[in-house]
Amino acid sequence: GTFGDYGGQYVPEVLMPAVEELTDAYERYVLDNEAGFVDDFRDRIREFGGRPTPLSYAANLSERYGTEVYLKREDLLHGGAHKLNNALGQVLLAKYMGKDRIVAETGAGQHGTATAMACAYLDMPCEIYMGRTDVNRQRPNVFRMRLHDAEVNPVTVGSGTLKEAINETMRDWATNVEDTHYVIGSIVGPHPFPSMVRDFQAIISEEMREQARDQIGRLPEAVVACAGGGSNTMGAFGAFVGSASLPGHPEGSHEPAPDVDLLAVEAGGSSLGVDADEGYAPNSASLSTGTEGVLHGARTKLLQTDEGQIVESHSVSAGLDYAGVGPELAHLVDEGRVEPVNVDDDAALEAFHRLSREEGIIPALETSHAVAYLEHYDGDGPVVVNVSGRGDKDLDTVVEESAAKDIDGAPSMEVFEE
Amino acid sequence: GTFGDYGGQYVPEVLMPAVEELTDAYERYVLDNEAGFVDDFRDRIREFGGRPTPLSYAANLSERYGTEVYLKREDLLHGGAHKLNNALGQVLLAKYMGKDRIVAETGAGQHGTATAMACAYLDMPCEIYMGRTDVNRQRPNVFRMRLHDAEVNPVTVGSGTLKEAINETMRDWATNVEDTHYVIGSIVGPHPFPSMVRDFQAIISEEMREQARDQIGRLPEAVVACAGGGSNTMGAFGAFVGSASLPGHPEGSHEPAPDVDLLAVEAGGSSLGVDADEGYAPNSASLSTGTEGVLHGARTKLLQTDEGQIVESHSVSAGLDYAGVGPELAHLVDEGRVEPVNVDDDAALEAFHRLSREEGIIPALETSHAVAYLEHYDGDGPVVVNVSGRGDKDLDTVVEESAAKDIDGAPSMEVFEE
Amino acid sequence: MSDATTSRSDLAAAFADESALVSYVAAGDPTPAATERYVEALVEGGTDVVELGLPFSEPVAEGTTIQNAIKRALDAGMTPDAYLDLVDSLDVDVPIVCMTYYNLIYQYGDGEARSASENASGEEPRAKGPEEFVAAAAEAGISGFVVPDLPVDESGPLYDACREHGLDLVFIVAPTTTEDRLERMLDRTTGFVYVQGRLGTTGARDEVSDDTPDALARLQDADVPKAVGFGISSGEQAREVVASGADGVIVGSAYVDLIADGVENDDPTSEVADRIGDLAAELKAGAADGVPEPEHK
Amino acid sequence: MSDATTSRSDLAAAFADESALVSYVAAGDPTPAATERYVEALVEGGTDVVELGLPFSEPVAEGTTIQNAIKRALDAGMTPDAYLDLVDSLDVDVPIVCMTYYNLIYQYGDGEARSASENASGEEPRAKGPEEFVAAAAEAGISGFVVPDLPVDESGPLYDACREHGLDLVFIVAPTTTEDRLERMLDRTTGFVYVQGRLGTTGARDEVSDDTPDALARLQDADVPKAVGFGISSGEQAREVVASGADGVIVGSAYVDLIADGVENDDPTSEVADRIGDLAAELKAGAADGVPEPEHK
Repeated sequence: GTFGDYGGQYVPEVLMPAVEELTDAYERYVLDNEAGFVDDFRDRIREFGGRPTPLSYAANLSERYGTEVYLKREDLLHGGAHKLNNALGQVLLAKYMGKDRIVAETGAGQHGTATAMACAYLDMPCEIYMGRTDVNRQRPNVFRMRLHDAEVNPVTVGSGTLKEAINETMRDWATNVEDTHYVIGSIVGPHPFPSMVRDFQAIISEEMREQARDQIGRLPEAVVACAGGGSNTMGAFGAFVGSASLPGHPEGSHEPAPDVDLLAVEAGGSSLGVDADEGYAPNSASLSTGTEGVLHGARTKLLQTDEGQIVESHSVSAGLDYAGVGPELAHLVDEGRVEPVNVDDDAALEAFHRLSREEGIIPALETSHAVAYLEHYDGDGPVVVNVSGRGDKDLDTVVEESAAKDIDGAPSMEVFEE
Repeated sequence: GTFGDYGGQYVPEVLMPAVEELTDAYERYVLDNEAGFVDDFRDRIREFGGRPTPLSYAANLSERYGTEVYLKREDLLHGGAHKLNNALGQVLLAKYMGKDRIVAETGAGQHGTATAMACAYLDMPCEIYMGRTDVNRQRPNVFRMRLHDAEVNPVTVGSGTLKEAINETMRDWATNVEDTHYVIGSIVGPHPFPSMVRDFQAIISEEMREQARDQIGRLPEAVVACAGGGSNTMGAFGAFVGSASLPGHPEGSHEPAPDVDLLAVEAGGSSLGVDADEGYAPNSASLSTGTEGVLHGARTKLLQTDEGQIVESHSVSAGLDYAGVGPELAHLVDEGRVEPVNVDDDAALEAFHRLSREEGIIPALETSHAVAYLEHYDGDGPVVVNVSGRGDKDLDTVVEESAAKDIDGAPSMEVFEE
Repeated sequence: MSDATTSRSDLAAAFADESALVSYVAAGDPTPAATERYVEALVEGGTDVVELGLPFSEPVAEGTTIQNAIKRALDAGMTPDAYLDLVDSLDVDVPIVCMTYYNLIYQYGDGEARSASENASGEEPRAKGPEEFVAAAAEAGISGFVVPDLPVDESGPLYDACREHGLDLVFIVAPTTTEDRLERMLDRTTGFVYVQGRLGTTGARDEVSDDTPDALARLQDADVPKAVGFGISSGEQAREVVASGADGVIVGSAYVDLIADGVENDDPTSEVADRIGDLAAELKAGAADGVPEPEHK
Repeated sequence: MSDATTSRSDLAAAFADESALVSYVAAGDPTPAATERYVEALVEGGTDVVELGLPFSEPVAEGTTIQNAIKRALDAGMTPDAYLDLVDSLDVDVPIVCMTYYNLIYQYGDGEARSASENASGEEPRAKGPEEFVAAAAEAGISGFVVPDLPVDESGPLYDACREHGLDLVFIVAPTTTEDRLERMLDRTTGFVYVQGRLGTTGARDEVSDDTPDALARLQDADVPKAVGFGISSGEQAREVVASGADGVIVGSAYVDLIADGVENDDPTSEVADRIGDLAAELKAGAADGVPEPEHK
């Protein structure tokens, strides 16, 4: 349940029996494939989700950087991001556990949408908590959740964003813990969530290894992934680290591969550091700049004040905008296995345009951080970037921000001016 | 170049040499796989596009209809619809032909986006013609095209929609015919477009056959696809009809399969028929109700007045909203091989909600027509529905129309009302 | 032109002076009565052949100017029958060529589409095809056809119908036309051959395309008159084209610009007609100036 | 409470009359001065143990009422140091329990976070952990801790620190708590055991949960006092809970509702304090009424 000093189970007692029940179910169904759970999961994520996602050679970026660049295409997973790997796994597990209701939090709405999707598919009632501010600014994702018949509960406390939504979902879970499963959206929360979410997501790196062998003939020199909470990060790193374990993987595809560099790209926002007086960090770089603490069930690296109050984080990318990070990633950074780096909002916006223009793939703003890091990558390659999601959800933000900030490489939108 | 009495090459003389050059290139590169073109195409549509797309078992719909329902998931193709199969094929062919500029028309923006995507990927300059009305109401797709660095040229003539955009693209092609390839977006236009687009799209039915064999153990009893111009339709039917031919397909996967029922679902709009006085048809059901004529390069079935003026068609789904249809489909309907049916706007909206709610898949409004037909399907199954695209682009339309028309099964959106 | 005895010899004959002016307007732009007046003005100005557009909803070969003309005509109610009535009522002594798109010609023969409601008895509809329209056009006094979306390879039925009724079928030779396509077209074109002076669509331009002399050169052995169109709008351009070896010039958008201005400014038809007549006269004079001296022949 | 000699015997002793009232308010809601006044009123009303909340930005175990109280306190600038100052300045004769979340306790010992700027010399930061805060709390006069996000299995360091400084560590027994978890908790809980009367979060309710008697029944052999919380807001409910076998009741949201009303209506602190004192008196009386007659013991 711990990763070095990180991890653990810091939740109210009322939830502990559920956490223990879940730990037991995780060990039996996921780790031991009891009742063929993992086979079922693998079948469904393939047939419903569209796995495997391709590893695309990026010819134009490769030319630009003088090194082979490959893109792992989680943007092509059903729902448009890697989120479904985890949501489908957990909702299916809840079904195996005999739970009959799902709750989940969501920030920008990607995890909520994936969960709602999985629940519609598996015929499970579903309620999503989402900050009032986020509900109002992420209308398309709210539409999608409602279309999948999920209840969407706006959270009006505080700033009405992700942190408050998580708190509120934990409160619902505490109230309905006996029949309800809480589908956490990242590799955060109390054990077994960080391990379990990693295992469901690590199907990404499992495929990456197989595809690299087939298409490149070797393992990549480096894997680059953006890191907010860290689910796509550990999805992209898990099979290389060797910590992930989902039965039924191809032989050797989860062996530790210490020669593969693993780069976690955080949101540098507008600048690094924490403004304790304002309770605000103009970034979401908890791996690079955070300090150890306890939040949302786990000990990990956090953006917090000296006293331990959690601050509001910031990123142009809503999906990276979180003050914590998965405990396993915090540990891997301390161990030196994962290198934390960060790029700022502007660099992410430029990378959004670069990938759209040069490779015909519009990345999520989260992903754009990983793409942006290629400008600084100085290894020999081949390098694989995890394209954690597609950018359709971010179009309005990018168009507005690019105009406001006069971002390099942003196309003119004057076609709309009559 | 013809399908029974349909098809042909009715284009201005200035284009005919280009059409002949294209015919030659089609025969050499596509039909004969010269220079390994088809291998290249198959590799790229797999690695960049994400093929094969899955065939998903729809457990909840199957229960509803008492028959096995499967969904062919073109919504998971890069770009969110089947459009890329064709766009990538044609842009790649243009590269093999030594062309150095691409033009294309677009209505709702799906084909334009797919073409812009393929051009960014293959590093080809690209200009898209789009009606001024469509530019204004399909902003996200215009954003996407611009992000892929395509020029978007608003067409201000007439009603400013698809028909005018096609006319204007033909004019551009006529002006720049020597170095430019026109990527037509459906199985329409002069030969070789209807055959070529079908061949690129028929990879859908080729996969469908293989997947049906693996997952169901037999060919489906019926395949259902929506029909506007008809590219996803012939994509879904091509390998069953046996007319499609793309080298490198698995053995037997393109043999005629006369026992498989092929149902083309048209947009019944608000009602059938043509209002000649107003030059308007409140539907896009040219296969079911149109009359033979010549439009955009081919003889086919059209929505037209007695005199032969083409009327404005209508559908709640922008992608089906076209007064013509591919000549091969017209022929297959006359031959009795394809059964044309139609469902109206309301039924399509209901089906949009049904699939979103019961299977966790938000379909395009085009696709929703095919899904709606399941309510009338009376065969024994298994039946495969071609999910031609995802519905993210349609969210605003659906939410507005569902509220305005009090559509059955539409979720309340009162979460937004504070 | 109430006399329906024109034949292809009329069209070829119109090029006798080697500086023929072929003038286009869209029928019914902005009204049939105006068109009648404009055609008269064109002929008074020296037009040798009137190319009268039958408006089609999808004019893919036209530039913006003529697209707008067609829209005005359709909005005002122009139909194939009204077109034929208009032709029938014209009182000019030059041949009239019908310029339109194939679907209108093709549909005219369609018993099904023309009378779907009357046809509920289930009797077999008449086959569609060009025959009926060609017959009606000949009857109304049309001398020939230009159909920009009907390349030579698809022209069999229309060609046959034109021969049967003694009408000319004029093909457009484009800058891109290959030698073997040119041969096939010259086998079928009668009356004159329409030499497309530049790539693209119709529309007035300031200069003659550099490609025009070459386009004419490869037609020098053809035994039909050669008229150059696409982009000609002034007497000087007309002169230049004829000097390059053309037997005539085809002008459309330049007239239509005058009509559009008239509509915009609400000018009286007679004033617009005068301007049109003046332009025709300028063009005809220019074309005549371009005719090479006899010793050059 | 300037005297720092309280020990766990103080807390257990507060339950001597078998109808103890444990009253919660959030420190600094809406100001430290008001809190001081409210605590006095609570004690005057009959409160046996004050549970004083140290506000944390992510109060996952609280319902809306206390969340809002915490927000008011944080917005007004409450910090762990200010909290300890406030405790130190309280002049009441009942034990004070600190109710907070683990991160605040954990960070207090963090030389790195507390003095990152002073630490530029590169010296090793002190390890984080609960020791420093527990020491400071004991010094200020705290008798024990309730930490809702610290389940027994993670409580080792805090338990050790509490033992070292003679403070009680109170665990919350939930309706869902399993037998073996209960055993582990009873091994460590001192002072009293906090019996969570219902699922969910804190917040005033109209009725006592039906599960309360069962929850108490399974604790009957435990040798610490049992106080029931979550949802109690009236004297009648207090009576009922004590009649079910509890040694005391824990009330929080009902007071906080009065404070929130006062803030909303801009009422003077003294008036709000009077209402709080009245409610405490009602609750204490109810609890006393619930004590079973001796023969029932």
